[in-house]
This record gives sequence, structure tokens and C-alpha cells, in this order.
Amino acid sequence: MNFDDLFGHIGQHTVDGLSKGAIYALIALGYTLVYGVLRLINFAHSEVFMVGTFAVLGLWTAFGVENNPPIGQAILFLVLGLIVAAVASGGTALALERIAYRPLRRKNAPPLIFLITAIGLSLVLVEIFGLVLPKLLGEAVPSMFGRARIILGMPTIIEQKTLFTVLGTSITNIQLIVFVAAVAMMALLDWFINRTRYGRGVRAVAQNPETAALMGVNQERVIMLIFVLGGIMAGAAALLWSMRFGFTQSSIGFVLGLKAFTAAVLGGIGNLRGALLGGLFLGIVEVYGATLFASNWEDVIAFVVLVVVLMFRPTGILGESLGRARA
Amino acid sequence: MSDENTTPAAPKIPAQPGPRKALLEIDNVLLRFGGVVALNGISFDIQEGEILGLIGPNGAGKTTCFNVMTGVYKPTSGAVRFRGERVTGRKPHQISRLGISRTFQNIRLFPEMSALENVMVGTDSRHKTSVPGALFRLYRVRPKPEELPEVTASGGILRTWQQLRRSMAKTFGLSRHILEERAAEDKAMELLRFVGIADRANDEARNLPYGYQRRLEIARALGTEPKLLCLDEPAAGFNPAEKEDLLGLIRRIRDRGVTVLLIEHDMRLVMGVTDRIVVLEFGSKIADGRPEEVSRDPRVIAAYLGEPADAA
Amino acid sequence: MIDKIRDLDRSRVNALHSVADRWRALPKWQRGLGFVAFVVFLYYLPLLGIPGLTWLRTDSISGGSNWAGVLFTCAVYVLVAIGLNVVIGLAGLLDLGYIGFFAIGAYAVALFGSVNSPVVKWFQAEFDLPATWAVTWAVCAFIALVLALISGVILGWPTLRLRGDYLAIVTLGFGEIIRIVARNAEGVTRGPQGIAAIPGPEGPPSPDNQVFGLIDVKPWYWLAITVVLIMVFAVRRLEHSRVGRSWLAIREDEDAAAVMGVYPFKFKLWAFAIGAALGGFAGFLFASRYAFIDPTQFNVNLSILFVAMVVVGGSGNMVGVSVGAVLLAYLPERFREIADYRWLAFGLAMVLVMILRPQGLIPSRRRARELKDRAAEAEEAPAHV
Amino acid sequence: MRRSYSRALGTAALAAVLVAAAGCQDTGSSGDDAASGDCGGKIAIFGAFSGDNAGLVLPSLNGAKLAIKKHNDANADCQIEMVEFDTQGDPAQATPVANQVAGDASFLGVIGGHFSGESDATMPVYEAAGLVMVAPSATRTDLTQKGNKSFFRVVGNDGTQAGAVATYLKSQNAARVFLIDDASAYGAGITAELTKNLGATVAASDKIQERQSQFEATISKIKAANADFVFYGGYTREAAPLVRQMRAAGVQAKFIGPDGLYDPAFPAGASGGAEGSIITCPCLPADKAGGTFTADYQAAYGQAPGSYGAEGFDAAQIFVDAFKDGKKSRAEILEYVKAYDKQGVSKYIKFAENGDVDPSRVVIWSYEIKGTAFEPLQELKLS
Repeated sequence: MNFDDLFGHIGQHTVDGLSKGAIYALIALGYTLVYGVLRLINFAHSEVFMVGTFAVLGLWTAFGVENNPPIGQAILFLVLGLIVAAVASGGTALALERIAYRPLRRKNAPPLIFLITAIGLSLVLVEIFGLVLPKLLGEAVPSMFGRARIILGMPTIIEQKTLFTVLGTSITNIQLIVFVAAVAMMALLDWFINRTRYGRGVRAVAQNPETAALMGVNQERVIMLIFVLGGIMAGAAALLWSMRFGFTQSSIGFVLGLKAFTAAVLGGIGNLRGALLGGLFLGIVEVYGATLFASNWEDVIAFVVLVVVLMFRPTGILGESLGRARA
Repeated sequence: MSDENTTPAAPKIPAQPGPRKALLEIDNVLLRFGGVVALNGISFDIQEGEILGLIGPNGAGKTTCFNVMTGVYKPTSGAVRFRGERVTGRKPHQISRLGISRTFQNIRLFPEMSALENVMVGTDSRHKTSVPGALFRLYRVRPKPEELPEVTASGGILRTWQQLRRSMAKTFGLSRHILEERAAEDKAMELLRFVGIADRANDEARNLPYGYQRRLEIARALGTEPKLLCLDEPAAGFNPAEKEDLLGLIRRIRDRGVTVLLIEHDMRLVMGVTDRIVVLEFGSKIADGRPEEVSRDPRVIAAYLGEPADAA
Repeated sequence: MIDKIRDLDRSRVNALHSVADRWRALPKWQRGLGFVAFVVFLYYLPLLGIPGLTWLRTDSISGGSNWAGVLFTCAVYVLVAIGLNVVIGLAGLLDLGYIGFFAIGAYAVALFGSVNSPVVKWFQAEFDLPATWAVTWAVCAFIALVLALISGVILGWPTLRLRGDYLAIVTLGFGEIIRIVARNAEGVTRGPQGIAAIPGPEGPPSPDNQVFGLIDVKPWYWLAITVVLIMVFAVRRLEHSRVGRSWLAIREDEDAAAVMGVYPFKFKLWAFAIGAALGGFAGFLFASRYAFIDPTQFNVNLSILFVAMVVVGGSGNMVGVSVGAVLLAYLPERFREIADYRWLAFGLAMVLVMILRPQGLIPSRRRARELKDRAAEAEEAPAHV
Repeated sequence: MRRSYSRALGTAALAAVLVAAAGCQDTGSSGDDAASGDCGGKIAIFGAFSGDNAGLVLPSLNGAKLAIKKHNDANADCQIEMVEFDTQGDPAQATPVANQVAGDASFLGVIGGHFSGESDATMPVYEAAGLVMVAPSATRTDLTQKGNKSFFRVVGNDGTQAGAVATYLKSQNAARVFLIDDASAYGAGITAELTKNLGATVAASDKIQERQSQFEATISKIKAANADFVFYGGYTREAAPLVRQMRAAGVQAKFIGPDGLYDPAFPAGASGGAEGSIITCPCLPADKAGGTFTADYQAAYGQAPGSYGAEGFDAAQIFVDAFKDGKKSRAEILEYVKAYDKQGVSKYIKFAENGDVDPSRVVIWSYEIKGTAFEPLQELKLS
């Protein structure tokens, strides 16, 4: 129990935790959107994120991006990366919806069947990227698939630098970008859901699918929309991830997805602001916990926090708001 | 399945005009969902042995009232007392064991279980066997003579075997699990006969015709041996002949000593069978009295009887 | 393509059902005889030498594993599937952390039964016991069962009040916690090094053991299949009792069941605890046969494999889940060429089964109808839904 | 009625057939002595030939195949057969394999295990069957401390390598070493040995978990400890992002890792972050390996022998030599291996009493990462 370290550098740990949690939060948005409308845990969402990181990797590899490119180039590749990742992730999410979830919805399948299908899809995607593609294409594009099971590095697109130091707490440019980007994406999504016509449709379907249908909301379109939106958020997360950590792997999604889902539940699943809050909270808890004990207890801490929160507040910190709380 | 003649005769208790005793008291119950007031300080009581009608236009709070009584909702304030004991705050299964049972407006049977099994779930609530009992069957009960295994074979090994089983049961007793299973089956069968659908006992509930399903719900509710049975629009979707049958059934239920609370739209049915009627409108009680009094109450006429009584 | 699969599947199921119907139509004594013959066949399996069937053996290929060894694995997985079926198939709770109970059972026998374990060493030091002292195997079996049961209750108590899909994630977390703790708590579990010398019925592994020896696995298989048969019998007793009816009622309509006097929480907790105990016992058998365990053997993939066994086979039906377990354990062993693709295949199987036949390959008739009903409801609903 | 009788008869007949068949012999496992000849024999090799960890093990398999092939090509009348058993590195899959090999009398020796866990799990089985195990890459120290009579390894154990790392650190005048491990059997084992060797120079330590991607807490601990060296015991997957994030966060300490990181994926995965890191490995640089091994391997598989390729070759060569020497039973081969004393391609091979390769003969080299290449630095003296 290392209290000295924790309280001695509490500011630094908080900043680290926030930047860690920002990534969770962005992925959590995807879970929360789908869950809010369909009451379905899209277990394969973590793989939607994984596909996004591979898209960024592919783009940067194709253009032969070097470490620390000039700032203009860096911005160009970040923007291109965002587009590519959003398209790849959004497309994957949509494909999952069309191929797997829609037939099940037609049959009015119980939630467990959705969840099991999602787990299966997740396995399939991981194996496609970790096994099938490397076998098929590993020779042709080794830098993209050759070691997809172990680890694939990406160039450093922005060098991490300390921006300023306050009271011994230093904040780096990357941390700031990740945090601001996550909050901005969340705000954008929040605006979209709460202020636009499409968003109204989403809320209507979330709250009462039957009535929404009677009011002329096209439910299929809304469902496609939320999958795409969740996918775009995952794509954005994938870009931030690539920028901050610079690597990917076929099985990268599992742990992250689990954490992101935990974050969504902590904040109150179905609640966009809750996802952000839950992600940041989880990030901070993990960094504090890893400092206090050792980093190999991180996951245990995360799950124990989840169980404790659910015991005392089954609807999460902020409660569920996108959809009505169906018992 | 047991024989017809082994059916215990249902106890017949005539409607008691004597000293009135409140079986269930609803005391100033207020229920709010967010900003909506669903029940606005309702008070009434149900006397033991009567058939009470609870009526009111759609959305008046009748089913909500049921849900408060059976523990599905917890009232914001006020209390429900059953035989002097507080019901509010108890879980649904505890309330069921106190002696309140119900049917649902939209039939909620266990569709994949047979009719018999559906009723057995109800009768199970009076039984004690749990996992250890079902697994190990260690808890032994001395059986009554009629519960002993029968010796039917006329001779041979089979007869010796049956005799052995009988004497074993005599010496060591039978496991409570087995006795309870048998009792549950007998009781369920009796109830199916009572509501008149014994011919389809082994069909899955989902395969039964609509009228049978309604009756099966009543049988299942009776399986829990209630003191008070709440029927939520049991005649919905019935034709006049079926309604007539149902009337008879409700009376016979009362004759078994079960107090009946009836939510119904069909005025003729309600007027014909109830001893007393409570009328709700927009979550408030507007009338409470004998059917003929209520039907003359101008507020009731305005609120309810003035409207065409649809069966929705 | 999909239609073709559907047709094929339909005729397969019809054939299965007609077999099942014929079976049910047989007189009781014939069914009894058939059952006995089947059991005899199960016990005979490791010796399988019927001409024409030997290709089934996993050691009939180069690099194949010991046939009895694979059968043992199958038997343990069948036990797991039967336990998980109580949780998923009967009570309708999705448990994604079943491996946690399996690990608890395995670690129970390892920690108390092996002279290698820190726990036994602590006992030896504390009570001046000889260096060969350890808890006897049979007592370990009991400890495993009880520990798993208790952990099931401890996990279920706070979480069973949660919604079903939350439960899935919380249990997934639980499975991970057990594994991580086993790995990190080096003082208790020897951490990643694992524990060796786990005892069997004849004590710690040694070349002197006559029956449950190191090389011949057949007795282990016979032990496992015996346990499986006993557990099948026990679970059947539960299924056909007040308990089984309550589980079914809860699965079909929890609120209605509660109003009929069934206390859903209590019976869910029982289902969870029974499932946990069976999983723990399977873990116990697993550990004592392999005599060595380390935390890497209890990773979350295995949890998902367990769920796949149940849902692919047909949840709610003991025959179905057993077939699922055997298929998923056996196929990669016999067809080594696909071993690399096994997770891809499991994933695809899960998706395809869920989309085409959510009730599983050999469904319980009940479950199948339930799902059909829901589909019909969906069709009756307004067109835009 | 007739139908039901015929069905009953059928059931009874089936039962009878089954019972009769039960009397039949257990045919599946009967091994044929195909590879007999005058001097040939049959051996087994097991390890993770598929699955996530295959990359670490396949070079060893290839090395062993190369040794066998060389022998078979040269001696047409004396063929050696080597059967591959894929365990995916899982002890639970390795044990049925061990039962299979042990129960099949035609197997005279075993190459394996490649991981410590599967070796630990299967050692008693092979010992009971009197089969020699020669492990190319199972390095956990305690494997040879269990009194097992038939386990040998042609690789230095974790203790030896940790000793070499400690010597290296001392030679660099390391004052504050930060130790990290991944809590795996391998990583935690080697780091624990190193902790013993380093004593007071260990500034602080942390443990991470596998598949971890974000290392904020660990990095801030490194900074707080003001370390001049960081040692990481573990594999590429976690090491690459760790070293990269360390560098990005401005940690200048020298990064040192054991042979688990002797893997081209490590510098590639760290995209430059691993530049200048020191990797130790009980493997010889290509040009120092004995004989023509490296060239042969390159010719046969089109790539350089990765981790443990030479060890796999040596392990197989021991059996080749045994068969050449006319050893034809498990017991004879066990005796032969015990007394083995010969130069191999990875090192001089002679086993100590407990089965470890003679510690004085273990060779450990340090490599520095330059770009994506491992540049040999120097041979490390053992403690």
C-alpha cells in the first residue's frame, strides 16, 4: 500500500487517470447508444474499435508515415486517419447490425441470444484479423497483418511534450488532445441526440418503440443510425488511441471493451454524459489503484468497483436516461 | 391422476351476512410515478366472504390498485393491510403466501408448461421442498394409509415388488418431496376440474383456447390457496354464454370460502355477481356501495356509465 | 445458401424428433435396457476397437492425443455443460464467468491436497505435521464442492438482483478476478508457477499408483463418466421437482411467478449455487487428473467456450448441452488441421446457431417453442417494427 | 406388437454387440515399429505449434526438423521419425499427449516441453515411462530442482540468465534499477532471480498484467524512483507499448529485457521506442553459431533461426547421436543422454546431475536494438 506515492503526486495521478479514462469514455459511448435504444450489449463493439485502429494503421502504412512528421503532415494524417477510422468502424458496426442483429430482431429474440451472438461475432472478428488475414495477406502486407496476433507498431505522429507544469503536475500535449477530443466528441453527440431531428427520432425509439413507430419514426433507420454513430465514436477513439499509444493488435479490443462497458454501466448505461463520467471515473480509479497496489491488480480493482457501484446504485452514477428505465 | 371420487369435497361456506370483518383494508394509498398521480389517496376495504367489484373507466387506476395490493408497486404513502397485517413493503411471493392471489388482464401463463404444471406452480407455494429435499429426499414423512403405494398386480414378481415397496414406505416413511409432488398433482387436477378444463390438463398452456387460458389462470391463482382472489377483467373477450359460465364459476369460488375482488368492464356481469362495488376515476374513489346504489349514483353515471362500456 | 442450410437443418431436426418420439413410444423396460446399453457403451468407449469406428479415435492420426485423455476432457466438459445448463438453460441467467468456479474447484484440491502448495506447507509448519502430509483427496472433493457452492452464493447474492445483461458482465469480471488473484497472490497459490503434485484418488501422482496412474488415463475417464452420470441423475431430480418448475416459471415470466408465490431470488440463487458447485467439481476432477494447474489454464476464453457448448448444443436440454460439449472438445482434437481455426469456428458456430437455430442443435422441445412463439409475435406486430 | 418386439430384439442385439466388442483389443494405440531399421528410432516433439505463442516455438521445431532431416538424408538405411504434437503451450493439452507418447512403446525420446508450465505438468508422466525429455526452451529454475530423473534441458535456466543480467548491470555501474514483470511464470520467475542477484541496487519494482496497454502508473513509479536502468521480465506484447510510453513520457533510463524480447516484433511494435534497448539471450549470434547451422536453417526455411532454433537443433541432435550409437531402448537412451558430452550448435552440451546444461557452458549474449535489428554486443560473464 503505497500511500506516499498516491497522495504525494495525487494531481499527476488524476491527470493520468483522466487521459486514460477519456479513451474508455469514447468507446463507452458506443455501448451506451446501442444499449439505450435496443437494450442490447453490443459485445462486438470492442472489435469495431479494433477495426478502426487497423484502418489507421493501414492508412499510415500505405503513406509511409515516418516518426514525428512535420506538423502540417501530422494534422493531415490525423484528419485522414479520423475519416478512415470512422468509415471502417462505422461500416463494421453497420455490417454487424445488418448481418447478425437484424435477423434476430426480426425474430424478436430474447436479449441473451443477442448477447451470445455478439460474443460470437467478437470472436470471429478477432480471429479474422489475427489469423485469417495474416495467413491470406501476411506475405503481401506484412507490416499490417504479419504480427497481428503479437503487436503492430505505428509511427509516432505527434511527439509527446510537456505543455505546462502546475504544482508538480505536468500535463502533456497528447493528454490534453485526448481529453479535449473525448469531451468534444461527447458534447457533439449529446447535441446531436438532444437537439437534432435525427436525435429526436433516436430518443423516441429509445423511450417507446411502439409509439415512435406510430408517430412515423422509421425504427430501422434509427437503429442503423445509432450503430453508425457508435462506430464513428469508436473510430475516433481508435484514432486517439493510435496517436497516443501507437500500436494495435487483433485482440486489443477485449480488455478495452470490457473496461469501456464497465465505464458505461458505472455512469449509467444509456446515458451519454454518464459514459463520459464513468470512463473518467474508471480511469482515475485504475491509476489510483495501480499506484496504491501494483499495476497487476488494476483489473481486479475495476471490477470490484463495478460490483460495488451496481450494488448500491443499480442504474449507475447518473442513472439511465436515453431510454426510459424499463424494469 | 387420482380418481374422481377421491376429490375432497370443496368446503361450502355460505355468504355471511353476519358480523362483517375486513379482510383487506386499503388505507389512504397514494402512488406517484414521477409527476403523475396514479392513485390519489384511495381507501376502501374488502369484507371476508364477499364479492367486491372494482370498476372505473380505462386508466382509472384499477390494475394499478391490484399491483399495489400484490406488491408489484410500492405506494408512495398509505398502507394496505391484509387481516390486520401490513402488506406494503412485502415482496410479491410473501404477499402470495399471506393469501392474496391474482390473475392478469393480459394473460400471463407459463406458456411452455402444461396446464397441470401451471397450476402446480401455484400449489407449490404451499410446499416446502427445496433443492436439498428434491436432491436427497432425506426428510421422511409417515404417510397416511391412502398415500401408501398401492398393490395392484395380481401375482408374480411385480406383486412382490409392490408389496415390498408398500412395507418399506410403512416402516421408513415417504420423502416429503414425493408426497408433496403427489399432493400438488392431485390438487392441481382438482382445480382444473373445478374450473372445467381438466380435459386439456397435459396440453401446453400456449396451445389452449383463449377461454381455457383465462380459466387456467384462475385455477393457477386458486392453487396458491388464497383467502382473497383478485380477478383482473376475467371476462374480457368472452361471449355471453361464456360470461354466464364465468359468473357461475366466480360464485362457486366464493362458495369455497375465497373472497373475490373483481375488476370488470361488463356492467351486467358486475351487477349480477357482486355484493358491493367500488368505483374509481382518475385515481380517486368516487363511489362505494351496493350495486343498485352505485348504479344510481350520479357521479358514477357521469363518469362511467354514461360512456359506452367497451371491453378493451 | 442460407435457405439450403435451413432446409438441411429442418430435415435433420425432424429426423431427430422422430427418433425421440419412437424412443418415447417404447415400453419402459426397453427404454431401460437401451439406457443400460448406452451406459455400457460409454464405459467401453476408451477401448473403442469396433472395426469401422476406430477412425473416431484421436490417436488414429499422427500427433493425436491419447484417446482416453480426450474422452476424459470431454467428460469434464460435459459436467461443466450440465452445470452451466442449470444456470443458463433452466434459470435463464447468462453466466460468462463460469470458469471462475471451475478454477475455484481446481485450486481447492491443489491448495489443500498438494504438498507443493503454500497452504499445505503452512499447515505443516503450524501443526508440526510431516512433510508428506496433505488433505486427503476425498476430503478435497468435499472442500471443492463446498467452496464453489459458497463462492456461487457470494457472487450471486449481490448480483442476481441485477438485470440479466448486467449479470453477464459482472460474472465475466468475476471470472477474470479469480484468475488474476490466482496469478497475483503468490503467497497462497504460487502465482504463475502453478501447483504440481495434485493428488488423485490414490494420493499424489507417483509411478506406484496402481489404478489412477500417470500413464493410463482410462480409469480417470471411468471416474469422470461415473461422476457425470451421478450428476445427470441429480440434476434430473431437480428438474422434475418443485425446484425445476420454479426455474421454468421464472424463466418464462418472472413477475407472474413471483405473484404465484415463487421467490425468484431464492431459486435463482439456488440455480447459481448448483451451477457453481458442478463447475467447481468439474474443476476438481480436472486438476486432480492433470496433477498440475497454473492460472493460464483458467482464462476467459474458456468461459466463452463453456457458454458456446451450452448454446450450440441446445440450452435447457441435458442431452443437447452434452452433445455440444463433446463436439467442441472433441473436434479440434480429432481434426488437428483445424486446431488453429478453432476459435474462429466456435465464434462462427455461435453466430450461425443463434441466427438460424437459437434453440441449439438438439433443443429442448420447450425452449424451441418458446422461441418460435416470440418469432410469431414479432410477425403479428405492425409491419414497421 | 410385432414391431415392438423386433425393436426390443434390436436393442438387445445392439447391447450384445457392444458387450462383445468390449472384449476386443484396444487397437488404436498400437505403435508399429516402422522406423526400426538397424539404427533408427522414433521420437516425439511437443509444444505450442499453433495458437498465440507459436511464434516463439516454431523456430525450435524447425531446428529439430532440420537435424532429423540432415541425418535422414545422409543415412538412407537408418531413418529417424519425429512425430509432432501440438499442445498450444497448454498444460492441459500437453498431458494427454504425454500419456499418448508414454503409452506408445515405439517412442524412445521426447523433445520438449517448450514452456515451463507444460514441462512441469508432463515431467512425472515421462519419468514414469522412463522416457528422456530434452527441453529446448523451458527455462524456469525449479524444473530441475524437483528430483526428476529424466528431464534435461539444453538451455540455461532463468537463474543463469538473471545472473548474467546482474553482471551486466554491475559492469555498467547501475545504481538504481527499476524491475518490472508481467506476473507470468516466465517474467516473474526471471525477475525474482534478478532481484536476488541485484540486492540493494533495486530501486523499486512494479508488476503489470498481460494485455495491459496503458502504463501511466508504472511510468510514474519509474520517474519517482529516478531509475537509471529499467529491467522488464516478460514478452513483446506488453514490453513494446511500455518502452514506447516510457520514452514518450521522457524516461531516459536504459531498458533491459531478457530473451522473451529477442523477437523482431519487439522493436517493430515499439516503432523506434525500443532503440538502444539491451536484450540478453542465451542464444549465439548467427555468425558465432557452430558449424553451418545458420546457413542451413536459412536455406531450409528462408529466414534466420529465431529464438531457440539452435536449441531445437541441439535437442534433436542428441537423439540422432543416440540412435547412431545404436541405442534402442528408453533406458539405454536415458543413460546415453546423461553421459552426453559434445559441442552443439548453441553451446557445449553436457548435463549436470539435475538435468541442467552445465552452467559453466551456458553462453549468454547481450544485443542492442538498432533500428529493427539486434546487434550483438558482447558475451556476458555469468555471475
